[in-house]
Amino acid sequence: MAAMRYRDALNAALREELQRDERVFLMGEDIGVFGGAFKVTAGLLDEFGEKRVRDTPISENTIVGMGVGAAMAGLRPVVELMTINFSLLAFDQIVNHAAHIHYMFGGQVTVPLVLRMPQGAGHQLGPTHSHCLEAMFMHVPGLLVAAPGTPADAKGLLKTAIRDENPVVFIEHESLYGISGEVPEEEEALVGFGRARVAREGSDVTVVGISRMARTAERAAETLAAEHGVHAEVIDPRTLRPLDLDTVLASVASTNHCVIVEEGWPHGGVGANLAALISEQAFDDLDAPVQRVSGADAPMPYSKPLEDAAYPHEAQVVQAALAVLGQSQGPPAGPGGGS
Amino acid sequence: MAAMRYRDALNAALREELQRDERVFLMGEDIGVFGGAFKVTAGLLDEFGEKRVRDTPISENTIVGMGVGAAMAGLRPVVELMTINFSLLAFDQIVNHAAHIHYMFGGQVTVPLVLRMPQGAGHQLGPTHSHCLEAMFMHVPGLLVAAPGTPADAKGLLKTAIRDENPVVFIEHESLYGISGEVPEEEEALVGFGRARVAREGSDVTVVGISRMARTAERAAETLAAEHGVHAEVIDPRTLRPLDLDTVLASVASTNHCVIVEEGWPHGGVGANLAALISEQAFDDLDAPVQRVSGADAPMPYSKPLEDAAYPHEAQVVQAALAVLGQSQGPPAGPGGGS
Amino acid sequence: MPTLPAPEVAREWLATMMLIRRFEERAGEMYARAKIGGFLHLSIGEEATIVGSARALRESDYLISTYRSHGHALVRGTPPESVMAELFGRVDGCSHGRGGSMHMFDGSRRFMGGYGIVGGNLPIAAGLALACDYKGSDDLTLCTFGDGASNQGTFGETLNLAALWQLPVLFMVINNQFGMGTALRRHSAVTDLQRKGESLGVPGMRCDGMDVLDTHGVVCEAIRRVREDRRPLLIEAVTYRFRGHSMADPEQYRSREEVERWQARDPIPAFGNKLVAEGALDESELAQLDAQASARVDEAVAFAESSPFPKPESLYDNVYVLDQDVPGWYSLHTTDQDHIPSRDQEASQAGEIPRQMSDAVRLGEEAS
Amino acid sequence: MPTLPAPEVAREWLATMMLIRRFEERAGEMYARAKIGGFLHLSIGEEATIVGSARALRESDYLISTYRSHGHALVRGTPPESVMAELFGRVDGCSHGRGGSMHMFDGSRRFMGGYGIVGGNLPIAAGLALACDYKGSDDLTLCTFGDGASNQGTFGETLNLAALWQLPVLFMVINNQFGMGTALRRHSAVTDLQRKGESLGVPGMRCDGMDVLDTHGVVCEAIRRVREDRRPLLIEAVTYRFRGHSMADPEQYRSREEVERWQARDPIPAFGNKLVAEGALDESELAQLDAQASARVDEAVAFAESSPFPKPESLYDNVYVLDQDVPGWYSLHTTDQDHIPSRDQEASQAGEIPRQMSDAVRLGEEAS
Ligand SMILES: Cc1ncc(C[n+]2csc(CCOP(=O)(O)OP(=O)(O)O)c2C)c(N)n1
Ligand SMILES: Cc1ncc(C[n+]2csc(CCOP(=O)(O)OP(=O)(O)O)c2C)c(N)n1
Ligand SMILES: [Mg+2]
Ligand SMILES: [Mg+2]
Repeated sequence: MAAMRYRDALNAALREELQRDERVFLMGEDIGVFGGAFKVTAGLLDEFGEKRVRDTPISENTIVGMGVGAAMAGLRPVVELMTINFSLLAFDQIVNHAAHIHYMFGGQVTVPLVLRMPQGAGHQLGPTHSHCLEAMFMHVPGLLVAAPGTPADAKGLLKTAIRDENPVVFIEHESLYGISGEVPEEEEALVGFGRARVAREGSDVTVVGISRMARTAERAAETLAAEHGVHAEVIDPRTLRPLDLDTVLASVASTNHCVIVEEGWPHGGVGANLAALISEQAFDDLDAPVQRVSGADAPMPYSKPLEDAAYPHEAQVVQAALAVLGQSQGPPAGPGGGS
Repeated sequence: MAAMRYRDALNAALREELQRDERVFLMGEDIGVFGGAFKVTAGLLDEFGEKRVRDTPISENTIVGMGVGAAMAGLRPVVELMTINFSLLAFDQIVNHAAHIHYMFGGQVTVPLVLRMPQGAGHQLGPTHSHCLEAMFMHVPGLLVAAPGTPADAKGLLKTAIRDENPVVFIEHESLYGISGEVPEEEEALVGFGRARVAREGSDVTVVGISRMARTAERAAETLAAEHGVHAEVIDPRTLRPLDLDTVLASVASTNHCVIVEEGWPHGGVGANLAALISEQAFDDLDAPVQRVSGADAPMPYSKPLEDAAYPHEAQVVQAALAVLGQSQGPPAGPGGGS
Repeated sequence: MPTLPAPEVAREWLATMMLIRRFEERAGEMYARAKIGGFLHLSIGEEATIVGSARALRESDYLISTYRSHGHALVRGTPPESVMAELFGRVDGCSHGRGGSMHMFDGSRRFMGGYGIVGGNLPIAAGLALACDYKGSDDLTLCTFGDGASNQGTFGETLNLAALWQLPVLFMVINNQFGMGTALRRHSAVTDLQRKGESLGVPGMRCDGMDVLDTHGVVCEAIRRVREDRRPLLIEAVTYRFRGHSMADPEQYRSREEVERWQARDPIPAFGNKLVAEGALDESELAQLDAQASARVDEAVAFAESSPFPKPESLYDNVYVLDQDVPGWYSLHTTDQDHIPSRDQEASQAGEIPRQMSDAVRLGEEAS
Repeated sequence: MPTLPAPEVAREWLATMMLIRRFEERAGEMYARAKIGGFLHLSIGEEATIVGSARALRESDYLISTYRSHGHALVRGTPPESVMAELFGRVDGCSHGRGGSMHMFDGSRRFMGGYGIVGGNLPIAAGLALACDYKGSDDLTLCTFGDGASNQGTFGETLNLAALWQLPVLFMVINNQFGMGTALRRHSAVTDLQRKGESLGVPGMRCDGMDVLDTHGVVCEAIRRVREDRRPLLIEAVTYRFRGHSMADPEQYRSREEVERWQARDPIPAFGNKLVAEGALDESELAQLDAQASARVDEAVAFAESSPFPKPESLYDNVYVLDQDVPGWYSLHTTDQDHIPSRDQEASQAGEIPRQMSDAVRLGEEAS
């Protein structure tokens, strides 16, 4: 194991897969000469040259579509969309094409395409630049969706994504790029899809955290243990398709309480989907309704205090866990309010 | 009241609003000379001329964006996207622009834009032409989402949509265009947003049906009553934003059982969202988990027997209602299987 | 004036145009008899654009088209049986009944598909061309699309990128005068479509899409240039669709006279008569070729009729390439407990449906 | 060679360019001091394109721009206080703190906004132009965007539509040589950008974007044509961005020498010196104007500092235009029970959060 930043773990995954497989290449806006808007691809142009690391014009729908075509012809394109916000321009190629081609042509051709894109709020980028859209991608059959929450998962899942035969929407998080964590050093330390990570064990309440919120959930669990004597089990599904619901259900069967933490919008979000599944599957296990903590149901405002109020922090998760356990202690402390 | 087809009810709504308000105009592909792919706009070009009824090139993102701009300048554009499938090309203008502009400019400008688009399967149009995407639109704060299930609602909600100051995604259904129903004759018979329609009263089980599935639910309720002595209350939310959850909760409080029927994909669908809300709000009212009946979690296949198996029919709804009541009678009859 | 090819080549072109014509006429009839569902977009009148262009390709070149692509499958050699079976929604269809008329595919013949989204195939074509280049082959991609598609964002984006990256792709706009019911001059500010790529860096050429010989000649020249220079070109093929846009089209946007004017230039008799006039074929052979085409279509219909429908339990096949090693579920099933026989006995329990959704839908228990 | 305008006009242009320059320099400092968050895209070096073009407009014409638009707000008369307060995220900001640097707006001055999505403003501009036409006014819309944006699908789509419908919109591509770190010739196949609309039906012109006089002259001529003929034109303004793309940009994609070469043509001293040379201004006035600009920016900073942050409970304001008559909820609240004081006492019950979500978030109970 070596300590590595999330950004560097992704960079290492790309480098290793570029080295391993001639068919792998990267395309995206400013990934080459500029080194990537978030520097994930830094150094790769120098190492692999312009054939393998391609700067594109600003043409999101077409870049994705070219990835689809190249994948159909046997290559393994890794397309970077500078941020998830711009994927909205490419929804036609992602949904009508990448996701459906294998099916609509009766299985004759595969689309082994990886679409990397970071999401998330926290940097005051305002309404057009702060989306979390995992719920939209998760909704579409034909796509796989990964959302790593740690450097190790970032590396291990990205390598798996590149080797998978299906189109994978690979959702990174802008606020995670700088965080460090232990990453296995062996090249073949892949992280398989459809296996949740139990980030922390606990018996009182199950806290499911998506993308960056897995980390927020972990911190909240520390506070819950230290300050409230509550032992939260923290689960990061890691992939939303395929989804490892079993791990969540097993946890809920023992804790009987569940909180889901997501950064995206709540109406039709990942949290609603998981809450529905858990309520259905673990109806008799639940002592209280599943609690959701989500981003605000609003565009993301620029102003710092508003932005802070618009996505979940540890305090809200702590509060939600206490609330679901019937131990709530009045309004929470966090900026912009409670759980 | 007069019997009217859904298509004609929409046409009447457009005509009346075009007459009432000079600022209202229509734009879309083949809505004029061709009369509309589904003939909803038939006759309007002749009546109102090329200024008010505008045929556009095939440029979905730009048509929507022009609607946004025109709305910002004080007009009231009604943009038709030929089908919901093509809205995927316009997601950037819909989400990053139409939905967010009022908020991101601090409320200084409004975007009174209506985006009409039909959705749905049932006509063997295959993977790229059969989507139900209400879950994606519902997810986005800033948008209102209407999905009328009857001719009266089609007319009354469309008139409300055109008069609303917010951007409205107005989802019609291709399979409903030809159905008839009673429609009030008075011009000002609007149907307000955020009011569910109780299509049928009943005390045993609440069946919520979305878009076309409200009708399917109604038919299932007839069968349930006639053949099984089960009295289902059928609710059509009519608008998914704003959402009239109260009517659903009140019903569940008395029936203690709930089935949700939607045509779209299940993972992160409207059904999951409603199931989550109901499980949260009516935790103690539910005698069994909320049952979801949804479209298949797959692209829509072309072949008739596959397509039939891929979206819900009455039989599945009946089966689901019986199952949730603990009265299931073995595998259902419908093609492609079960409840 | 391009010269005629060798007689057997010319005969094959004519036969293929006839096959496409008879195939589509029959498809129209089958549609009227509800053997075929969905949309059915026919290329009747446009056969010369299909045969003239595709016959300029090598087998290893890629061809990619739109929702109007029965002829593109046929010209590449996909058996009519398999195309007709697709229209009938049968398992032996070239997309195994999943795609239908708008989504034909035959990867084995490098026909990379018909696409239902107007303009959707352009970026994919550029991706295929990129792959040709990447692999160091000298293959290229021929991408056909309509006049209406030239207004989509993908047109500008893809042409710029293809020009910038010098990709071996030949864009061919089939100018049949209309995008659905909207005439060219009502949808495109520039109606001289061969020029529409110029300011995006893609030079243009034009061919007479009613003349297979001219089409072939111009496309050959374009292909030579694309293959040698490995840069994109845009060809405008001027043609006309004799039938409605899809099957239900009252055609109020054009006059009967206009249609008849173009029909007088029907590319099939035009080429047939030329071959007779030049002595490459005699009248009786003409009739014979046509009879062969019809007979072939009869076989296709018979085959399609006898091919089975896909089984409902195959609904989830090929949503994903499944990895046996993945424990989580890929798909959520709400409507098809039949597909999960082991769960049937539990069907009477409340909570059954949701339980199936994740529990029972494991990999390997079905779908794969 | 365009002639100088009247001295007081020339002085106002110079003063406005100086104001924009000093404003943005200060904004950069404030960013370094973390008074400003998010992205901060400065137009330093491009001031002549802003002032030269906007001063060719009438007050009733619309102006619409990109995420690089502090100067566009300022040139239209939005007080620097209000622009700076927006950067500081305060309630008195011109977008009330919701938009930030990328999303400036001042509808009262017909500055219809900055937009964070590259190419996103083009269709909106066409819609504004359509509205001018629809209302029978002879107003027009000026739409600025970058060289990189000319590769977006909206460029082709919007230019075609604007040409087809003869909309009064002037497209102005600010060719500052780069889209982020990608040089023009590495992102656009055609680098002569004034020509990029030709095959879409939009003729082009070019101006020297480092020269406010030339820019103004060319834009005036273009505006005259657009207003009279009511058809779109495309102007390429050739300029250079002196600073990084946003604040964190190591600028490895260009050389120091290149930047210096362009800086030697800095539009502000260039115009100032010309005015002095022509006797329209003397040296001391030059310094005085600059001092005034700096003083004005001081005031703006002081104002922004003193303006309050928006209250957290205003988070949901203006998500919707709320209709008091609608009983269903518009928004779902999961994280902000503080905003719903009447529910606080229930906070200790399990199920509180979901209950808030729909129950408590009625219209009128908050947000409105
Ligand atoms: C993105 C998208 N928008 C609209 C449609 C509906 N539609 C199908 S074909 C067509 C006309 C296309 O015209 P053209 O490109 O000229 O091709 P043609 O049909 O004439 O072959 C339209 C509008 C579609 N399939 N996809
Ligand atoms: C759709 C979209 N893609 C990517 C980005 C990220 N981005 C912001 S500015 C920019 C470069 C734009 O270049 P140009 O249009 O030349 O304008 P300039 O920044 O030079 O003023 C990019 C890629 C974005 N904001 N929107
Ligand atoms: Mg056409
Ligand atoms: Mg630029």
